[in-house]
Amino acid sequence: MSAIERLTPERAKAATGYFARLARWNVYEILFWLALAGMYFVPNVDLVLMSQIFIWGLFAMSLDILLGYRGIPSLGHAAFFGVGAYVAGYCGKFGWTEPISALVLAMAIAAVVGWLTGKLVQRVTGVGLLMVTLGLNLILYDLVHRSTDVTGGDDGMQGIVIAPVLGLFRFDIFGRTAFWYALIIAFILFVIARAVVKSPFGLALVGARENPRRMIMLGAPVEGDVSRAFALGAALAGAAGALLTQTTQFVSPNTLSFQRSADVLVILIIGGTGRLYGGFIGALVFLILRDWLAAISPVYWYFWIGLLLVVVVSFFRKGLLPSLETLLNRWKPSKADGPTA
Amino acid sequence: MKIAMKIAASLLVATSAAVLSGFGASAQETVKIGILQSYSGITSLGGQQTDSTVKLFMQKYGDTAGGKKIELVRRDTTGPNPEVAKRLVQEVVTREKVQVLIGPDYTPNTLAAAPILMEAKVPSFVTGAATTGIVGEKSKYSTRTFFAVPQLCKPLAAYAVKNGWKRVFVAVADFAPGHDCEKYFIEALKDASGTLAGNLRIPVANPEFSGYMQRIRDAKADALFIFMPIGELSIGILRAVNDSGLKASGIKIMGTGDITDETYIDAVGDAALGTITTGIYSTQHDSALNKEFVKDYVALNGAKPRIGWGAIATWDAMRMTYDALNAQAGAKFDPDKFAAFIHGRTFESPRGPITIDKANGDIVQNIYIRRVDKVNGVLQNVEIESFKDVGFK
Amino acid sequence: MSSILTVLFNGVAYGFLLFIMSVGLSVTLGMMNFVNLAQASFSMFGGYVKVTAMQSFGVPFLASLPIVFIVIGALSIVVERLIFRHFYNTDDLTQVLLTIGLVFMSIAIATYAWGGTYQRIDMPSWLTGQRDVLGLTLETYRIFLIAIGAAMAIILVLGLERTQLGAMVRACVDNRRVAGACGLNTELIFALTFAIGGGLAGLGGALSANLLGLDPNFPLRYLVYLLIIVSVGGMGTISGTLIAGLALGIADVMGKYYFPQFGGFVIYVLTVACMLWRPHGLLGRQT
Amino acid sequence: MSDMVLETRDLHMAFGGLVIFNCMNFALRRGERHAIIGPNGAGKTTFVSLVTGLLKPKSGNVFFDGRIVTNDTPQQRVKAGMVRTFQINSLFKALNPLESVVLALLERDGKARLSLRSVSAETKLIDEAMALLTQFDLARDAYGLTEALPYGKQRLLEIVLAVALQPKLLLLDEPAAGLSTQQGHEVFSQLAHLSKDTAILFIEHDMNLVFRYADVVSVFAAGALVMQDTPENVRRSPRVREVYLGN
Repeated sequence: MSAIERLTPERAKAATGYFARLARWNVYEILFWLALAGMYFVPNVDLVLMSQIFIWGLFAMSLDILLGYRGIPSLGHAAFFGVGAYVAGYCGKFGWTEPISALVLAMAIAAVVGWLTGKLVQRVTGVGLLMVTLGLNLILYDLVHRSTDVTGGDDGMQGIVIAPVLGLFRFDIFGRTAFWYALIIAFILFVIARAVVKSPFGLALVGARENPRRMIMLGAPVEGDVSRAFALGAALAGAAGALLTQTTQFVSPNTLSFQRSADVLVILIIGGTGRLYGGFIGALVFLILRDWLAAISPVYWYFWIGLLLVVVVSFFRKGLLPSLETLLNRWKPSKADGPTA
Repeated sequence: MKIAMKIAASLLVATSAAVLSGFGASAQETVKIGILQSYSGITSLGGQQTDSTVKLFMQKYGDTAGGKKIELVRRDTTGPNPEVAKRLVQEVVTREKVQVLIGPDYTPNTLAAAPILMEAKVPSFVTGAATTGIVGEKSKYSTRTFFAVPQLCKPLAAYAVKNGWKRVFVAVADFAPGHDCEKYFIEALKDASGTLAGNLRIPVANPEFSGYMQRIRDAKADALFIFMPIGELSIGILRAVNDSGLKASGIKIMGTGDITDETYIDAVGDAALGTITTGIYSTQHDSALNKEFVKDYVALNGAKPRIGWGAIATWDAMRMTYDALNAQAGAKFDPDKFAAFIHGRTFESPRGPITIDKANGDIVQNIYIRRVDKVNGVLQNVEIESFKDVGFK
Repeated sequence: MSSILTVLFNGVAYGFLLFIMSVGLSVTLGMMNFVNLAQASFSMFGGYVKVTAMQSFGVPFLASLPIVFIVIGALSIVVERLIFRHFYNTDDLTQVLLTIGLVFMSIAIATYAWGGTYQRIDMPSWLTGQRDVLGLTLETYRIFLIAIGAAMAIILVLGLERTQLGAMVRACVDNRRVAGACGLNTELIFALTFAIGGGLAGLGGALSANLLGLDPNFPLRYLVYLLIIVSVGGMGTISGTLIAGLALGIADVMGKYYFPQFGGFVIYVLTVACMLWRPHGLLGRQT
Repeated sequence: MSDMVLETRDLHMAFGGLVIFNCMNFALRRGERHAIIGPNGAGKTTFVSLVTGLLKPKSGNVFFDGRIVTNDTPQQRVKAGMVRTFQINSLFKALNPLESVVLALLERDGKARLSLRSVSAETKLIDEAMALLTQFDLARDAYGLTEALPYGKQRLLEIVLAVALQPKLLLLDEPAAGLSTQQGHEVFSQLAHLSKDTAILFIEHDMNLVFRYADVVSVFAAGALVMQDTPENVRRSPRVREVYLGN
């Protein structure tokens, strides 16, 4: 056996450097966001579609916190989206028309709902978890859908007024304000989510995803962390919901539907989990293709979307983004191995 | 040679005249009509019917109106999905520069799109949404060619009481239109001095009716009034009413025409026989205009899928679009004049006479009481009585 | 009193219907540990095969059922050989995504082949109407459902849970290599299990289409119910699926009769409560 | 304060009808290196799970550091200073050894809570993690994939994760399982360097390791404590031989 080595200062510095490098922005990330912003200047681009892509991307990213980082597959994530959407709707209906503060309120309430959900399900795993989240989603949908007097029910909520952003930019029919508002909010929340997953909490989430039993034996509050992850994921999903309400000035039970829960899962898995960007990539691919397919083949676009899913899982098992990374790494094999946390 | 010269010269004159008067390079201006219906999945029949009707109309009346060439822009709302519908409306209005819109379908889609159409001044036709008050002051460019919920729900109360079915049980789908209909029907029932034997709200995702059937049976009513959305819920409840023996027990089954819609009444089968419904249109309607419409429609699109209300709503929307464009022939398209021309109009439609309310753009029309009968071996809604010029409130 | 008994009877019949619809999924998900949401599509195709056999070829109702089982079973084998077998070792979410993709494709295929509207379904006259049994007036078709559901339950519990075949399937799923080394033909056993699961799903569609309506959207509309029944019952147990189907069926019908104001809530609330209480289902192994 | 760090009194445990322990009384001194041996099925792992709280006893009590912890959650026991490793490696596949150890330290200090600060801000803990890895000869592997580590190194990492928590009592379930004799000795010699504040309770089959590194040996058989004595006495005991070889 070798003699016991001493910790050298270089080694300690390298270790800190390693974590610092993980947290640092790389050039691809910056390019990605610049490209999204640059979409505005592409001639004849569908700005409204782009704003909805940002919203779906943010929504899928919020699920990534739970699924990608903590390994909790939620089949009812639209519940949080819907809570945010309805809170923003009520704000706009009852005179709180300023969008940014309403968005923050929507996030806060969605976070509370998420935290409570986390409390409820923190001991449940696997199929039980899927079915509980699905069931809660269906119950909430049913409640909103039936309570016509309170929510407007199936017809949607009428009379939502959203004031211009910062008092300057009203939501125009060309979707210009919607584009920038959705992009900037999504970006700010992405930066926050990114910081969280690179923080000690993010490391703890991945640890619990990889090996919950070991985390317990490290004394980690894994159950509390489930609630916190749910609160965070729900807050971000709520923000996405509020963005949708504010950019469309409308909210209907559709925001809470199981279909939406399934779609967001599909989007995230297409893009790739555990990277935060997967949701945005998935939303870009899924929504643009769906819009395009629905335009060229209105009756049978389901077939092509289905085929897309089959192709993605057949040839890009872990989603598009990880496959892309593998490809990039093949070009430059010198890249230091780093985990995804 | 001379003729060719003449043609060339006149073309030149016409072109320069057009350029000078600011019409653009083309002699013939185009009008873009957006068609926003659902083409996918369960709701695809709506889009299919709209397309068939538009095709028929343009085959019959040509692709120009008021000297303007009609160009269609189609989009799929994918069903009641306001997020998509509103985006598509924005898209066709801002990028495709659509000037007239047929759709979007469904109440939430219509409500979500209304502010855009108002701001962009795009006249639109509501061909598939029935909630009250969705046309009117908030969307003065909108015109409804479909129906409003009270139109169908109220007359049946008076009809039932008149026929001696005084105790009525009310079963509606548990969602906003159902709640509306329940309210209107019960009000009308009280006005007609009938009594409510009980009421039920049935969830919209519901494969099992037997518990409800037993409850209705226990109430010992004279008649059962049903309001269900188009689709499996209507099929399910009519079959349940039949299979459970409720119908055989002598209770009268009635409802709004959605439950016996021609597009799927064959799937209900003989269980539908004898059902009394209110409707705005039946292919059995006895008029020359209707007979011609049905004959032409079947000749062009085939007998299946059968003609439903969406077809007639689209047909009348096309009719008014052409009339309004003809009225402003030779002038630049003016949405205000377009809407003003339509609002307040009365004309004969294949369904019977209709009037578009001047102030609201909503529809006033005859409501027919129909009974499901077999006509030449096919289940049909046969009109047995009519209420004239029923309002939309 | 008679109305309570009638309601109870209807609940039991509905429970058997839920069982018949979901047992196919129970076989593939429970025994093969493969999340095959496309079972709902197999159900739909089962319905269409029945309708086509009866209307276009004049096959009687009872005779159409074995045809459905065979045709859909064969279809399952084809799909299993072509697609599913490449996904045995992937995680649940990948299987979900794959099979939901197949569901979407099946919807478009059904629309293309049979049109977008609801199918006309004619039942033979001996299965319609009501019959008087012990002083109660009961729906004939529901009596039939209970009989056929009970027969299926007995055959499956005895045939799959308590026999060599069931043990072999479980052995193959638990450890393919060891099972192979013991002389079991894992490929064949997997394909057969899929055929049985698919055939059962097809039967479920054929038997329920007249009550539930049959159109291309069938799989998406009833998928949630299938998932609920199978997970509440517990993975890998056919008797669990039966118990869950009966419990939820009775609760649903009773709930609608006694507390109609709660609407469709009952089934969802029960599901959530049950999964919180026993996350692996009523009869599932709680680990 | 008692000088026993761990005691169990009248511990009773059964799975279904199968009784695992009836009346298990056990004690362990501070700083002691204590081995549990016994044939398969003697209840050794079950005992560790009962002590650490992964299982709940039917009756009886567990005392840790002079306090009843029978109803404490595993996390509370860890926080109180009772840490275990698993018989089968139980590591974080997607994290490299450095991240794993940093995570353990963050959890020890309760610093893994919601925040926006990058892990790299915790320089002290990172240094400590690196020091631990260095001490256990894992520094060279700090950035590699945990999965790709040779088995012996994974075993060491398993122990580092436990040691990182600075436990008062370290429970090791067959730390040398799957290791060569030489690797086993390496693991135990590392453990021997640990401070005397840490008591070690280990289950081990390799008698060479047991007799070389343990201060006290307990012999379990069929759910009962057959003998508890010094390694020499245990080695000589005919009863122990009987336990292993049967009658």
